[in-house]
Amino acid sequence: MTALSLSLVVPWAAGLVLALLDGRRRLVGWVAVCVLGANLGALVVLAAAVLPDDPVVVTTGNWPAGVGITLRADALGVLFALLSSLALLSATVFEVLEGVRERTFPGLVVLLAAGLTGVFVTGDLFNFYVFFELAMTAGYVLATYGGGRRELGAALVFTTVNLLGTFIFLLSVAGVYHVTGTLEMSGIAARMDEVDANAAVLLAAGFFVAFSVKLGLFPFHFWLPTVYTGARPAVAAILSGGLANIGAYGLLRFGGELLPGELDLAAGALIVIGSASILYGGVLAVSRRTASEMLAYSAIGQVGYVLVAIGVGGPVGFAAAILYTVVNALNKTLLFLTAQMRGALAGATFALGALSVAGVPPAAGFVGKLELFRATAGSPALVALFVLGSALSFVYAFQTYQYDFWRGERRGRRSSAPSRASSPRSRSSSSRWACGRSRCSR
Amino acid sequence: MLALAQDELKQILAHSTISQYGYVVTLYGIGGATAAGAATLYVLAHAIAKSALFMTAGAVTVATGESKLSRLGGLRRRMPALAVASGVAAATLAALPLTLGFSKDELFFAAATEHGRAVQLLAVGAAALTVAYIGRFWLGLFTGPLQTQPSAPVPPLLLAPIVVLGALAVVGGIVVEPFARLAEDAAAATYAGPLEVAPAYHAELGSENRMALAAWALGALILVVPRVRAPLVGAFARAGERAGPRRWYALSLLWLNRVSDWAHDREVRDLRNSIAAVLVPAAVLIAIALAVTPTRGSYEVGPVALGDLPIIVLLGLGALAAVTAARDRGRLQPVLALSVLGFALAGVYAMVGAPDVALVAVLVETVLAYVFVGVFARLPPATVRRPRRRARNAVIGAAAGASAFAAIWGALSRPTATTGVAAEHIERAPEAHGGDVVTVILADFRGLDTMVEVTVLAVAVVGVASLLSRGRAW
Amino acid sequence: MSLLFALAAAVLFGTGAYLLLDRDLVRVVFGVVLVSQAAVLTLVASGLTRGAAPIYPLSRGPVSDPLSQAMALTAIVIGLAVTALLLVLVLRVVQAYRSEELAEVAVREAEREARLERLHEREHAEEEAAAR
Amino acid sequence: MSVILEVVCPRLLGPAAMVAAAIIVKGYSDVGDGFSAGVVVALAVALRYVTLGAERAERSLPVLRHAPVLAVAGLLLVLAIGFFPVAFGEPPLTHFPRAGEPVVEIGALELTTAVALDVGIFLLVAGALVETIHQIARLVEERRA
Repeated sequence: MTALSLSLVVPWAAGLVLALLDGRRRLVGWVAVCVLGANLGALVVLAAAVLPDDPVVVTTGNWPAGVGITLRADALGVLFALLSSLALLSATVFEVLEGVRERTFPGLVVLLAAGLTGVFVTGDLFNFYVFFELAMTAGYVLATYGGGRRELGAALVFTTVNLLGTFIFLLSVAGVYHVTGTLEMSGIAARMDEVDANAAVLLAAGFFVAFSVKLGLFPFHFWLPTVYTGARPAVAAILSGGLANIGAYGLLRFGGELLPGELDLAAGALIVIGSASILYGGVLAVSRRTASEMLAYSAIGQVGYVLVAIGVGGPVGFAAAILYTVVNALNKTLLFLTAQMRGALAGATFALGALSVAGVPPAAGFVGKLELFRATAGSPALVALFVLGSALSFVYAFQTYQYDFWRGERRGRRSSAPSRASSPRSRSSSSRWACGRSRCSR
Repeated sequence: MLALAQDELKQILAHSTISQYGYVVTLYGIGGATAAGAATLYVLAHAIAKSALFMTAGAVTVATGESKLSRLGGLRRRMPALAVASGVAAATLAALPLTLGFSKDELFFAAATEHGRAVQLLAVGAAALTVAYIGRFWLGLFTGPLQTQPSAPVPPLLLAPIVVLGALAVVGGIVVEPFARLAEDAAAATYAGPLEVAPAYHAELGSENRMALAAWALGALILVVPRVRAPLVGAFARAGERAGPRRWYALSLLWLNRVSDWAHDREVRDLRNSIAAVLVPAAVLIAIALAVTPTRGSYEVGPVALGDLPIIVLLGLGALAAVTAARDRGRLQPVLALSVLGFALAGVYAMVGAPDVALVAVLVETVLAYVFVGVFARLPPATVRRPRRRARNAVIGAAAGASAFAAIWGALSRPTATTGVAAEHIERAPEAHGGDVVTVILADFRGLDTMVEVTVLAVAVVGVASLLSRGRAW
Repeated sequence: MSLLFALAAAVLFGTGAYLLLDRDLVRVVFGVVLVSQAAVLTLVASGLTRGAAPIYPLSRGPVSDPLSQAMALTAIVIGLAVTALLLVLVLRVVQAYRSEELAEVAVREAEREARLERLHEREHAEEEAAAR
Repeated sequence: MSVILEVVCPRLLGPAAMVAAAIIVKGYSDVGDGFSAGVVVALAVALRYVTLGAERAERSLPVLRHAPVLAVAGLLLVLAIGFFPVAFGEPPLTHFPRAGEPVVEIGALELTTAVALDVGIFLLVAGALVETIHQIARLVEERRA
């Protein structure tokens, strides 16, 4: 219980104080990093308690469950919380190293961490909504980070589309409260069986739309490339590696736990939408020449796999979906951060992330793909789809890698051709950070 | 198979990848438990080996500046570690014994044997070719006379993963355990009951050694005896010139890029279409949901009493104000209409026994009007141009409204759950020393919600300050 | 009654959606206000037990659902927060692009992207030439 | 009209503060809570801004300059009240005195930690909204300048 409370209250309080300070100062940035580290630490302690035993359940104010708000940290939630915290931490370290440009950045990231942690450890529907809004609002402000035209335009699209999504979510929350009379998730799950099919399916559709918008699944994805390419790399990493997890988590939590019957009913539709996402994202990513744009489309394709796995369902399908989400979030964080850098280390890291996206071992992405293959082994069509998707991701990942990094190497070689003794790599690696800072030749 | 004729390092590997994925598809095509297991293992082994080889190609290119096989060679002495590591990887791909690759081919052959002689022959042929092109890749790189002097040592950062991968291939083990454990636990949380997510693969040796031997022998033959290789490759290359897979491959890549570009050009990127792309599919989903579920008896008008007339009037006024706000193209008039809407709704809330909500609605409406008017001072006046695509927007808006109507009415038609927690809230309010149950809920029962809610307000204000004065609060 | 509340909420949502699709960015903000009002109305309607205000001492007879009111209050506040934020964001976008017309913002973005694309194509061609 | 505004509006702050205090005190047994109290105060401040202009309003009432700090202090108070029970092994948001225990009463006000929570919310809302009003007012004045 203490770890659970600490993981919430530490970033929450610290974020507010940080928001008052000038975040451009290095010290403030590092304090934010420490707070995020503390958050991660508390979550690790929590995970250590949750994973072997039962979930940690606390109801606020000593009231009976349902009257008070139930906070429930189970394996699924803690896993997602850890993952998001890690993504935020790495993005912040990256940005602090590069030099923070706006006063409010560190405070907002830390508050975003508080909101995300809350989303993943709450066991109450409306509490989920408010934490969700906290994380999203911090995200809206962060999307403007940098303050240039591109960032503002991207932030506008991000904010408006996602606001629409959250209001649709709120409408569904109201409906669920009306038909079940409770807000506590386990209570809802128990009472949902008695609700007749029509209302339940309509509410489920509302939740699905809301989370699909967050995830950027195929028909709902149009905001995503604009935003991910328009935002600064650290922010893109935060949005895709941290905030987007809400979508996958929501589909798993709401589909798997609250509305399992509706999920079964919609399995076919989920698989179709997921497949469309895989193909669409993969095909569009192929001809993109800038790394961030490729990554944006790749993100659309990658969440398609998650959706297909959820649609396949069953323990194996769910495990595959979870695993794939974890791997995908890590990949995206890594790639968005390294895509703007140059040099051997950045290149190698990017290659590693790209391998992971393509599902090549020992990169983690392979494990995710393997699970997917296991989950869908029964259906040749899906396996063929996955093979095709993998091939596409292989093509686009390496095309971008070649364009961005090998070209960089060659360019470095040409410019230092007269003195062959001085290795081009040492040159580029020494200018690695300097180059990353100036947004590299874009 | 085209890999044999290629000179560019990465092209060799790329072609080989295609053929290897071909194996996997073949395996799934063969079907059955053996084949499925084999396919999994194949993906695994191939991926380890192939990434090691790709990195080898990268490392060699980085070190020498050359990427053509014919201009490379004899690097064995210069890069011993690389040679050994990538040799192991190549051996894996070629399915030599003592590597992970051996068992993968073993299974492949086993699966093929189940399906008769023709498949068997095909399998042997394919495996032989693999041996040949991988052998050519490795031998060409590391043996023979030194062709191009490496200008720099292989960077350890590039070398390390290759060595690790090579070691991995030899051990034949994989590092999925922690991940699998994590996934197991997490999946068990959403799913009642334990499950097993251990990646299992079968490494037992079958009686297919003869096929393997044949494949190696054939492969080595192709590799070592140029006279065998030359006509084979030559024929293939000639075929390739005309209609062969080489051109087909390049064409397909080109075509893929074209399709991709085409789709990208047609993709909508602006805000309006992004929103339409949420609303329209949502409406379609709702419509599908309505179509597939029985609706008989699930919609109710609900009781209406004469005393409800003021509520009905206010709701009507609100709807009218909303329509006015949508129709008027000025700046201040819509804000006025929105205020009317806000006050009308506040009246409704007051009448249905929600005075707290009514009070806050009025207050918030006033603050919002202040913000709107303040921001309008800096906005250019509205253009009165007639908008294009007004009809389209109206249709989408109507569809969104209709689907919202169906969903909301559907939910509201259910009788209120009589055993809801609200009853317990009312009952327990005195225990929390409070009289106004709504306030008690906000400050006590569900105080956490309120805490988050005011934090959202704080974050939004931080955002306003950040946007208007670069984060300076005062 | 449930029909009427649903109808009113749907009208708000529909007009909100219509405004969200407008080219004028300020009207998009109006749309968000309307959609959020629709959500609040639905929240209140979801607890529509049609009784007295839930304030002690309780009158006899039915009492309104306090929980849905609490949720509606929270939703109103959050609606205010995000609307103010969005409005200021729109102001900054209008100032940055010197246009409140969405279409123009989109056109400028497209132009910028096309420029970037051409630049990359050219760079790539140069690379190819240099490699040969 | 404008004379009335100039004379009346600045003097509204006192009554508004009174109303806000009343709302908080009565909040637990009647309509209203910390949030509405905060908005009432902020609206009175807004009136001052409108009539006096940002410059004069802030000079005449220096406490306004500390609105952001006030807001954060309020939220920290809220967090402290919400989470301090954890230190004693109780779940978060446990309020004292607990159900059934006697309460110190000052008139209509019952002293519980929940009231302190409400005060924190009041501070935050008032501070945050005043900050918004300040930003908007500055925006308008820049245009006039």
